[in-house]
Amino acid sequence: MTAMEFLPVLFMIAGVVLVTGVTLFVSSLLRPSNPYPAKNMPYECGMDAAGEAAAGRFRVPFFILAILLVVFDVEAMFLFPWAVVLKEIGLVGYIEMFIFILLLLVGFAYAWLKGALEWEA
Amino acid sequence: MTATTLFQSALASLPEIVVITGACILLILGQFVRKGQEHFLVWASVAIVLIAALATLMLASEVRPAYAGMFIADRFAVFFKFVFYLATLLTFLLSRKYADIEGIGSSEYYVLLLFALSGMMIMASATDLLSIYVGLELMVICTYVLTGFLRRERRSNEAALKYVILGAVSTGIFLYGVSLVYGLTGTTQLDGMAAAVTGDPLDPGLLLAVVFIVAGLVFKVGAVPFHMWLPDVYEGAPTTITAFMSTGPKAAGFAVILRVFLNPLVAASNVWIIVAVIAVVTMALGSFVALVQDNFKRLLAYSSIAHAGFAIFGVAAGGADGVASVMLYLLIYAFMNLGIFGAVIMMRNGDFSGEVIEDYAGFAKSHPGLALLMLLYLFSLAGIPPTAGFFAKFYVLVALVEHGFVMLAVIAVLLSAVAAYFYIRIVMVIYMREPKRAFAPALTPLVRAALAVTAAGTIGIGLFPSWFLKLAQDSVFGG
Amino acid sequence: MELIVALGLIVFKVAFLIAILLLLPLPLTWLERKIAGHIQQRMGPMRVGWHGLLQPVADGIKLLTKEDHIPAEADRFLFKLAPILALAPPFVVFVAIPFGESISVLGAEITLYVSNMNVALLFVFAVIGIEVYGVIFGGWAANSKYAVLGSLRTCAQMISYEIPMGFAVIGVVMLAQSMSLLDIVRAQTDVWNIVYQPVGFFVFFVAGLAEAQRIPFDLSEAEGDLGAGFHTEYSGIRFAFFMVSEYAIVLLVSVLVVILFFGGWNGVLIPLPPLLWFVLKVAFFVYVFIWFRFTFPRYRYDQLMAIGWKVLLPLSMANIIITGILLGAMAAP
Amino acid sequence: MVPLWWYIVLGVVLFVIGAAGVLLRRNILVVLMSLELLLNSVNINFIAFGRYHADFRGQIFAIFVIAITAAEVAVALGILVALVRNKSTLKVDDVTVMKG
Amino acid sequence: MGFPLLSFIIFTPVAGAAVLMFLRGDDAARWTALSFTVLDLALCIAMLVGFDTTTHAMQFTETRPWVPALGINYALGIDGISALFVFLTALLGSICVLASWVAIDRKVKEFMICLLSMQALMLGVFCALDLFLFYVFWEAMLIPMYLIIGVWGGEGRVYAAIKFFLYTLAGSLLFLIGVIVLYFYGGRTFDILALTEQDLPFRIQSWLFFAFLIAFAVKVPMVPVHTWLPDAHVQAPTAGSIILAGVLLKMGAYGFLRFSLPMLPEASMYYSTLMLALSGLAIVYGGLLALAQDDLKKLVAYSSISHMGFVTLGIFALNLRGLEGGILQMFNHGVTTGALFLFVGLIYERTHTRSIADYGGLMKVAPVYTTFLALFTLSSMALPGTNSFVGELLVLSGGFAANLVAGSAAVLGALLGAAYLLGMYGKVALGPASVGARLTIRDVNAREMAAILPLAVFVLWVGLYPKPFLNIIDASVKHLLTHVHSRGSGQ
Repeated sequence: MTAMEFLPVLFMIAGVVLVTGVTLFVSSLLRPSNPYPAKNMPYECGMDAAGEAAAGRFRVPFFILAILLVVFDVEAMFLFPWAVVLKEIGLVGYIEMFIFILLLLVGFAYAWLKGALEWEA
Repeated sequence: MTATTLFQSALASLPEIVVITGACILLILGQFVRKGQEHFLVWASVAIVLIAALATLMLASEVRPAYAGMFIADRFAVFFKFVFYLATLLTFLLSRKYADIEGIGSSEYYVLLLFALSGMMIMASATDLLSIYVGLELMVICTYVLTGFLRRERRSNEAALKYVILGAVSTGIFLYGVSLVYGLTGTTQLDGMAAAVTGDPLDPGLLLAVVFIVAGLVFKVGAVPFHMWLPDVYEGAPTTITAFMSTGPKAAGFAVILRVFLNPLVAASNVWIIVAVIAVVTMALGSFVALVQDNFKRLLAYSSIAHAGFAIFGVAAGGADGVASVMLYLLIYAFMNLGIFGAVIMMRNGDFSGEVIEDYAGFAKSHPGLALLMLLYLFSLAGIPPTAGFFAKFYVLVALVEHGFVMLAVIAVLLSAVAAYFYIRIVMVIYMREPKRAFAPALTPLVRAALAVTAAGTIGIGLFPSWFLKLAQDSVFGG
Repeated sequence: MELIVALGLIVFKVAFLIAILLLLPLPLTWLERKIAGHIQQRMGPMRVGWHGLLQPVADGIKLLTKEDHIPAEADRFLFKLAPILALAPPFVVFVAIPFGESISVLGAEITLYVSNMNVALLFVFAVIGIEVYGVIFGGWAANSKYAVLGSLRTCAQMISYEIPMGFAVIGVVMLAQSMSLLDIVRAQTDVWNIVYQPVGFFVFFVAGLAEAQRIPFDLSEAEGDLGAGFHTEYSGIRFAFFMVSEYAIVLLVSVLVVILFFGGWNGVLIPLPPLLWFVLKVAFFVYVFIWFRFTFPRYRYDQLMAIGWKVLLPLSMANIIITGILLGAMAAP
Repeated sequence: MVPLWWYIVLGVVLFVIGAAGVLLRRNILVVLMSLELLLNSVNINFIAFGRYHADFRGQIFAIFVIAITAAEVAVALGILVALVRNKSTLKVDDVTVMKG
Repeated sequence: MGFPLLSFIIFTPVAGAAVLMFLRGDDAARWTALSFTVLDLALCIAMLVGFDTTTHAMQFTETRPWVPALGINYALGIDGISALFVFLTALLGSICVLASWVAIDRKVKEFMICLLSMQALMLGVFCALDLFLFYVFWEAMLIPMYLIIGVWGGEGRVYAAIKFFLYTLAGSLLFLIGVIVLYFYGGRTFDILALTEQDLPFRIQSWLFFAFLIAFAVKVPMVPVHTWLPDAHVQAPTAGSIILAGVLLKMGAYGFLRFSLPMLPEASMYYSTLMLALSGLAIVYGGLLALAQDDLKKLVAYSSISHMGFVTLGIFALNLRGLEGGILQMFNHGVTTGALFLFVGLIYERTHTRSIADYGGLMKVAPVYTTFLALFTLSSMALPGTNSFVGELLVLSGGFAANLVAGSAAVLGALLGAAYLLGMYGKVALGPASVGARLTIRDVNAREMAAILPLAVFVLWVGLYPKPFLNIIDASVKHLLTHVHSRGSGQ
């Protein structure tokens, strides 16, 4: 029964939220709170932080990585159901999935050759 | 599915396999191509397309259903595939020099075009909404990237972004329609859908679903009310890609529309009224807005909207002749539009963009031959005999009148008279102005070849349309 | 009535799980420091309690009573949300994890798992993916350059290693013909998957190390160069949440390794109770985690990414292909 | 058992929210997210209908939609990166240079 | 099917254009064009010699399948009506080349190509026996004509060219729809003769009649849609004006004769009064406008409107005299107005002004010129002894027989014509010589004479001995008339 399989997930989420909530509440009773500007400054070697932290230009590899992830992760999605029914669909299933993986490899090889995977320290 | 049927299916889809395999190989090999050897890429791409064309031709003799009803290799598909081959090949020929000038002549450019070609081919052959969707996306995703290929050009970025977002929305609309059809009929196969709805064709839910699907597809061909992306994208994209998009993917969109419209489900749902309205509005908008354009590419974008509208008239006409007329229209449009784009592409040289109509002032004086070619394409686009453009329009009108849509035909011709104005305005600039500059068109042998092919097609089909007409008619009945 | 019993059982199991997961970090931190100490030829914590046994408790109290500091420029909502987002996924994942078949308590058979999903493996990956949000929100919300950079790096690392990790388990799924973890363990009654899937195990384990951000892949929190990574600005109890989450992930990876590759609760040679087998195996891998931490040097960030993309990913794909071919070859005759 | 029309209503609601988001929001990232929402409403439909018809095609279609959408979004992000590097803005209105 | 004479006639200029493409040098271009047009003229004369005046049937027919799937043939053939115009076209073709010998001084080669292709297309229009083929020729003329006006015209040429293009295009596109409708109602054929034999329902006939009317009326031009003509005429180079006036305008009337009357007899008869009214309006209106002109070319242009009104009047009188007169008048107008434009062009080459006020006393400096001008002016006024007299007389008598009011309008128009033409001639040729004229004007030279003389010959020949011309058209016209009357009123 699907409901009985996924109901615990809800319970667990509720449990975690409850526990964290209680902990935070207890903590808030116990902990001191005396902020002052210097303390509230972001950690930046004691200098005043200049501008929005996220406003800086991030290196493109981060974006490329995100894009690669989106593509690869989603393609992996096709592999799971295939792996489950592997024996039932027989040879044709093998061939088709190998073609799929091959295409994936082509894309991967391209990304590699193109230097998308090079990461300068 | 057994191995035998898989083999049969693979055979039926051999052209697609050839193109995709070739594109993959080229993708990898392209990384090893050194600077100054880019011509290898062109020739390799051309070879791939030619092999695929050969395969298509060899398999054209019979109808081959494949992949459990998702795919079919019939004459309808063959016809469209040849339109795609034509558009792609000519784009390759036109691209070489232009890509060098713009600095986009990397292997990805050609590979993406090949992948887009394969997507279009899948669209032409698809008989299941799923395969239609996959082909469609394969095609548009490639064109998204190609649109933004001028990475340092803001217009190009902008065009690509608009294209992606609006394209994704239209895909979403299309998919929503598909999901409704699936929910109502329990199948996504075109044949299965038809069989499932024989009982009550006017189910409002189905009508809604069909409207959604039509809306999604209409976007791809750039018809009103989903045309807003088109001018910006056409203007921003590299000109070669604009040329390609206005012919290949547009034809592919029509292939799917026709395939869906050949389906009794759509035929039963009286959706042709919507289609007729779309056709009228599309053509009107394309024609009238084009009147005030100064940018050549933008003008051609609106002209392309207008032409899409005219082709949709053929869809609205329906019937074998209606379908054949759309097919012929697209074939001819591929010739003449690639021709005129070829001329625009050729103008891009040095710091001269050739994108503004006024730039062409007095072109006839220094380059009478090229000006004559442009004249030919422009009059063909305007639909003046004896060019092919006339016959294309004529046949659509015949189909319209045959099915009793005389009023639509009248509207169509009146609007095409409006459209004629902006074409002859360009002719006017080319022929009747004094030149302001020295022209140095980038006229490489490849561009020459492309122009020769398009010119031969434009005038040849105009004078001897019989064979092509027969081809289109036969392709309909085969499908 | 039955329903109420079933629900009650679920609530009980969930509560039990939460309790274990919350409490386990206490001994684990102690263990870690002790092991560290002994590896480095020193004693580790010795002051609080016998051999410092109560040290984690003291730490806990300290964290609980510490000031909760929120930077002035922070996005307060996300800042508060992030620790919970980081904490919840590993906890939720455990819902899908079986610890054994069942035990009888007072004559009633009680299954040693909360839920037997048929897509448990997918569920695990899906939920663990949410962890990334905790990291990125935490780093971004603090509006501190160290934190942002740290969170970006962590993110990049986590998603890079998620791919080979996912690919690595496909071999296991192919063998078991199921994504249910229970079925996967049952399929290993005779032979553990490690025999067929050594490469898969290697990839999975290394990726697991990175997922848990443990040395040698703990670049993002490398105190030396990035403050403390994405949780630079966190203090007090919210910081504790991140820590607990990290230990939960260590535990999770160990458990998954055991279930996927080491036969789960299936014993070998010595007939111990299945649950004990399971706990022992998990303990071993937890120990390995700790052991690695004080044995290996840290990789450079570019090396870290290179390993993920250029070594593990091809390896895992090759693993799928080879497994497929072997399975096909076995099935063919 | 959850009745079918709940799913459909959910799908419609998501679709409308997504469409509204695409049309009204000015931040391109938000627009992309709205797109995802829109496409996921389609997925919900497919899966619900697939279950209703006891047919696997719905799920297949949903998987394809997810995968292809991922590719699409990847492309969109790539273009966005290129755009932002040319001009650092994420506002739709700032993007437009072409008019007419 | 014997020797494909008509194809040769049509494609001789095309061959000339093709040869020209590979030539260099302006003089070479001129001589080549001239020789090809003269060759073409010779072929036409041969055709006339072999023409059988006793039958109304199509002669010199050729039929080849072109687009079999749609029943389109490449079908040529001429009867009495078209024979006359084929000849006229070929004649004016040669004269146009002569007329533009020095007037066109840039892009000579291109101009000649345009001229030759124009001629081929016009010939094609008159020879086509297939509606589709007819339409192709008809519409394709727009391209060279557009260029002739737009590239080699006067200052306002671009505006004029575009106006000409759009008017004609819009009209002919509706005609196209009509053609397609006819195709389906007529049993899926584009064969003109077969379509003539169809009995269409009256409702369809009316619709088609108006569709055709728009196209033909623009070409003729009839009054509400005539405004493109003065612009086009004024801006076009001389040769362009000659073609426009001499041949292009005839095509509208030819369309009435070839399509409206035989294919839609019922509608033609029903709406003949309307057509007569429009014709009368054109005659008077055109005359009045011409009276008010100061520009020589404009004057001739407006007189064309008036004269073409006579033609349509004759046609829609729907009796033998009217029809024969109308057709003959088409020929006459081609000759006379062509000649008048030629004369305006000749004088414009010398003085670069077309304003009547700038001229005076030309008689003294250019006697030959003024003498011939007098001949053509009188011809245009339809003085007895000139060609137009015969035509106009026939039209008038036919017109009066059909409708008294229309006939009276025609008489009024003739009077107006006398007024403006005489006024023009008086101001230009007689009186004291203007200063500029006296100094610069030289008389006609031999080349110009070669262009003028044939026209003069025809003016007098038709005027004094019209029988051969009437013979050519007689059989066909009679047949047409019986056809219209039997079909149109038989129901």
